[in-house]
Amino acid sequence: MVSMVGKKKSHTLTRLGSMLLITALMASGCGSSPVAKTEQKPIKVGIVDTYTGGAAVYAKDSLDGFKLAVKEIEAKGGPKIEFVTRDDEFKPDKSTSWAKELVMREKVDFLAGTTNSAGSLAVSQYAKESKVPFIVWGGMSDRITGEAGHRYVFSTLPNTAIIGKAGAVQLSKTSYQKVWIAGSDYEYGHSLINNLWSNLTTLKPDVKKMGESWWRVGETDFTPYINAIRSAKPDVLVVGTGGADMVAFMKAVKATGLTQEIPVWAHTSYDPATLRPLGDQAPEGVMGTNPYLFNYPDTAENKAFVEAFKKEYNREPAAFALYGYMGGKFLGEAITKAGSTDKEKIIDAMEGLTIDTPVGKATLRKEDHQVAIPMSYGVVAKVNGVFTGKDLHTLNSDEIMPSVDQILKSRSK
Amino acid sequence: MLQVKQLKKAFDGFQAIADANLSVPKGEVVAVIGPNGAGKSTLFNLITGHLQADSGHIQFQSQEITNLPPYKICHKGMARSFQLINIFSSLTVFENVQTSVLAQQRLDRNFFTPSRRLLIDETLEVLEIFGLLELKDRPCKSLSYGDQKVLEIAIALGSKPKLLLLDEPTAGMSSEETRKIVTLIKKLSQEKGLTILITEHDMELVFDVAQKIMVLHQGTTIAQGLPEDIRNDKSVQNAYLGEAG
Amino acid sequence: MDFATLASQFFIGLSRGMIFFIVSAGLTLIFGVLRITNFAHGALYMLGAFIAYSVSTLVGQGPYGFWLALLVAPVTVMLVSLVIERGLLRFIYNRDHLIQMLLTYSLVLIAGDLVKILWGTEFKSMDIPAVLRGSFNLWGASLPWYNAFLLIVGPVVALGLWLFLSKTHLGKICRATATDREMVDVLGINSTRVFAMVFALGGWLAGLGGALIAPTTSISMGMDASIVIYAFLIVVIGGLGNVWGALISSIIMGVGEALGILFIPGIAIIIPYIIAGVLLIVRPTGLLKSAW
Amino acid sequence: MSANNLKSMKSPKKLSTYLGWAFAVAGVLILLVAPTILTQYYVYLLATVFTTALLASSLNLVLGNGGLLHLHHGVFFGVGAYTVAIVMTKTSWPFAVAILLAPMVASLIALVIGWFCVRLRGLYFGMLTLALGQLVWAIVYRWNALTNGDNGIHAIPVPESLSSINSVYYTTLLVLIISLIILYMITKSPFGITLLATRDNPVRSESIGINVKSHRLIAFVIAGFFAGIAGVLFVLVERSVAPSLLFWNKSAEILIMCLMGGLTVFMGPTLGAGILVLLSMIVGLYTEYWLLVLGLLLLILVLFLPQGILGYLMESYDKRRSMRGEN
Repeated sequence: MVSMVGKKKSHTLTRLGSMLLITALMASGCGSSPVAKTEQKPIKVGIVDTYTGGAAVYAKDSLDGFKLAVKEIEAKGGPKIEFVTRDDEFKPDKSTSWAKELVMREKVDFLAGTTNSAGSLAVSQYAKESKVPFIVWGGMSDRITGEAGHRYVFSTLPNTAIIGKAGAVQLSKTSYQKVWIAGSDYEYGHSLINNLWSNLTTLKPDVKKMGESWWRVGETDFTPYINAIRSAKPDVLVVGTGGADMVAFMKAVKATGLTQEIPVWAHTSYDPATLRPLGDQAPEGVMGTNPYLFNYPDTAENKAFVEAFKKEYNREPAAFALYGYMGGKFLGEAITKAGSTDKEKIIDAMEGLTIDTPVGKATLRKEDHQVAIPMSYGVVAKVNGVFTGKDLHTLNSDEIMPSVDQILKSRSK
Repeated sequence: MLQVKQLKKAFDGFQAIADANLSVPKGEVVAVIGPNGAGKSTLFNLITGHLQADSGHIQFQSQEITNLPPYKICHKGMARSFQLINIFSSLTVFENVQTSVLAQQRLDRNFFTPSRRLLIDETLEVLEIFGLLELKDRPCKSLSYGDQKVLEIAIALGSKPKLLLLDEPTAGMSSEETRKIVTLIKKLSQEKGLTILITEHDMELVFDVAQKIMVLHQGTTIAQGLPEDIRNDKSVQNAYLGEAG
Repeated sequence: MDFATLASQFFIGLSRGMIFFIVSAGLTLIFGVLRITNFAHGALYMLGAFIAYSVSTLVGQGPYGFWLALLVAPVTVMLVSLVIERGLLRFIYNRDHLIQMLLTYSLVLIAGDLVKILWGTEFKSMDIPAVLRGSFNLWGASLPWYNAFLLIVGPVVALGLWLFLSKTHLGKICRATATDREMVDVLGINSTRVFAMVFALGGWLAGLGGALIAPTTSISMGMDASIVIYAFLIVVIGGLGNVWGALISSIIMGVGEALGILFIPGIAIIIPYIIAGVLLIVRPTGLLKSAW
Repeated sequence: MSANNLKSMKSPKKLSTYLGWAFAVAGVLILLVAPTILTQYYVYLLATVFTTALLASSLNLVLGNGGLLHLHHGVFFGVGAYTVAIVMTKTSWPFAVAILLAPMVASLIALVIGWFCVRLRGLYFGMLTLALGQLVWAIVYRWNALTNGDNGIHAIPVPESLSSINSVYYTTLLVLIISLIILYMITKSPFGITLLATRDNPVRSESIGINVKSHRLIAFVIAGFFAGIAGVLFVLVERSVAPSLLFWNKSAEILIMCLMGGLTVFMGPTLGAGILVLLSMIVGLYTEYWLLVLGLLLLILVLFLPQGILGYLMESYDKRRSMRGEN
């Protein structure tokens, strides 16, 4: 029990008063830093992202990708882009609080970030109010550019609607009918699976949902889930799980030998970020989709990007590095195209902008500000003693993007 | 005023109270005596509701109060002091007593009247009886042991009880302080007309103030009666001698 | 629902409970003897997993990596715990719960960022040793060898704890301290030494839990937060400070969750809270007699 | 002694009481004109400070005054915020209903959780608040249809008159001041004194006729009510909610604020909230290791200044006063 000495007399009032006074003085002291510079100012980007905790790996990748883009743009004599970063600790209230600091105090021209979808949505709302454009390269929720989209938000990564549709396209080419769906019990998992399922039922009306399992984020032991699913004997298991849970899930798939009985589909199953930690414990045959691999597509542009990234950071770029990189590239191109540092003009230039990226042409769709890039699909396999993706095919962006009509319909709701 | 009948209480198989019987007539000072470990404190805790009895009955002013929670028993007009000092350590002397008066007047759920304006006279009155007026604004922790013991009883009196239970009121006190307590007990009994139930080690004090004595031995009432009867009771002598031997 | 599935699910739940037990036994032991709510217990568990990773990587994830890690990681965590106890905790033993709790919480905050500084942001993973890979057939269902291994380790740890608590001098003091603090002071036992040893033992158990979980999952920052809530629930349900209560409630939690996953897989996420809520409403002070 | 003599024993109003009012009025006046001097961001930041200060002060009613180890106060804050969010986005009810409903729903949840918890003592109380609070979090996190799950609810509409930063500032300031006055009155009321008594000595409190459990429950519900109001203010300031508001590390943050300012001083939690909010912002400008800094700070606080900043100042003030022979 908390026990403490508490003797309060009339002096408390004195203290109460003086406290208010001190608070007020402190506050007014804080505000006295004038911010006024009138040179030819570069564009300033305020990045709010999760640099603490389990999701920090993505923020680091996207930041490095963005930095590389900024460097390349400047080297080519393009516009100068400055940036500052803030850590939101995966807390959405911190995301908005930093976004406000960046806009009001730091006076940034653009916002960018954050891995937390709720944070992205919260910042997006503030971006709309303050008319400061926000480039999302971390949040994967389809609401960001979907029903909650507006003029001031852009997304340079494929969202759950796109991933879900890509998965549905891949699965529609198989003969599986009885489907068990499972995933992390949070927005990303649900949104990905819902999108996949609604697209799959359209593409292949004879599929049947047998059941669903949802696990908490940070689950360490997947065997009870897998055992339960196995006993239901579905034709295929479709999984929407992300981050650290993906690695743990794949380990459990291997340990239980699940793929020998039931085929498994999971987004990013053959991504190096998933396979590298697994070492030689990767389950072969797990199907999946992937927006980016450092060795696929095998094009000169991608090789150049990987080369440059490796030179700078001494590691291969992962998908989020590409998202950050594209964010920087889109911004640079748009400033050049607009020929101005006026935010509204840059937004106009960004709408419908197409640039060359390591994965080919990428377009920020005019109507919803969502990037359209191709995606690959394939299975996990051992090639030359190393686990990687096999039987890779490319799905063009127009195959996997939700239609503009759909987006506009969801926005009008 | 208070009737205890065939009360029983065991702790983990140990029969602390085996068969306690007691009757306290209105207006009298009654003492419960007995060797160490006889169950005096347990009996008090059962009467005031701090412990739940296994069986038996406790009646107060002809009402059944067995196993009622302590606060309900208090509101029926019974208050107690504790053997060990049991006061509100962060409050002042005044507030200690005032809290008790507030609860008695059922004002403890009053949210918006500053308590410094409430029941001042009633509280000061109690403090005056106990000679604590001069100390009223002191934090109670700064009081001497003897004064804290006095405050202990003052808090109980703040509840305006009809029956006051005093658990070893002079434990650990000097002879001078003890005399002060004796005077106090007599004053409360004679001037205020309080009924008092007391446990005490100091036999001199017991025979000085008590009009009736109950003897508890191994959780059982072995005698109950006038002081002189008790003094001559064989079984009582055995109980005390047995302890000594 | 066939029998094989039910049985294998039961055993999987049991093995899940074993990890819970190993982690929460340390927590409840510290509760009982030191009277401290150790929020940092999860951080020690995370540290165990990261050290296990480093050790096994150092020897090249080879066949001995896991076993070496299983030996080294808990001991290292134990030493860290000892430093924490001697350096910090012993100064706050007579403070109130809130202060003690917030001290251990400050360690949680510090540990989170330290792990990031020491190990970086990427997910780590270590291999299951070759002999424990794959799974075996259990009445038609399959059970991974690693889960079976946990089913052996758990009882071994429980047996070890039982021997320690009932047969050794220190263990008896632990039990005495847990039930009656004053008695130990009366007996004149050097309680600060006992405290240090118990905290170290608790740390060892947390480290062991971390090292055991490491091969089955991805080792990442934030793995402390998910276990610490479980461990707290288990310790409270079992009765604060009661190691055997922790064993029972670990099993209830593990098996209950596994069966919940089998029968109501859609809302698995709230099963532990339902179990905890029901048990705490039925028995608010825990299943077994708590230390105080 | 006559009644008149007794009356003369009452303490007269001291000069410092009036001085205190003077200070308070001056402080409020400065805060009233602050938005005209400060840049927009600091106006926003102060509004956040006010919100957090109310939250911390409400916790301190049970923590400091009630002595209850309430480990999950953030739940009531979150429930209050979510109530406004849900009413404003899922129903067509007016804003007034939302702000009235929020503290009521928060105190209702407090009543339910408290009803189970007040039966327990000490750490058990704390552990049960934690467990039941996490249950509420899990429900909010999982109930997608109502709460949008972990995505949270954003762009919550509020009346036009409350949309500018300055009006949010004045609203939060006003609500904070009124709430603090009410809370202060409660701590000085018989209820408050009795609450201190139950903290100091629950057994004795029972025996002088106080129903300790229900007294604590009432304090718990009041604290929940004001946390709910803080939740309303949060929505005004941020206009978005997410389940992280109800996660236990948020509650730990509030506990740290109370401890930092001082649990025994009425304005302690307010000071703690101010310091922590401003500090996290300042430190965050320079490093991504704010949690490490916070951890070290907490460590120092716990080891060397457990009575909190204001608690320490008061202690040394009292010491100096008694050395000067006053009192």
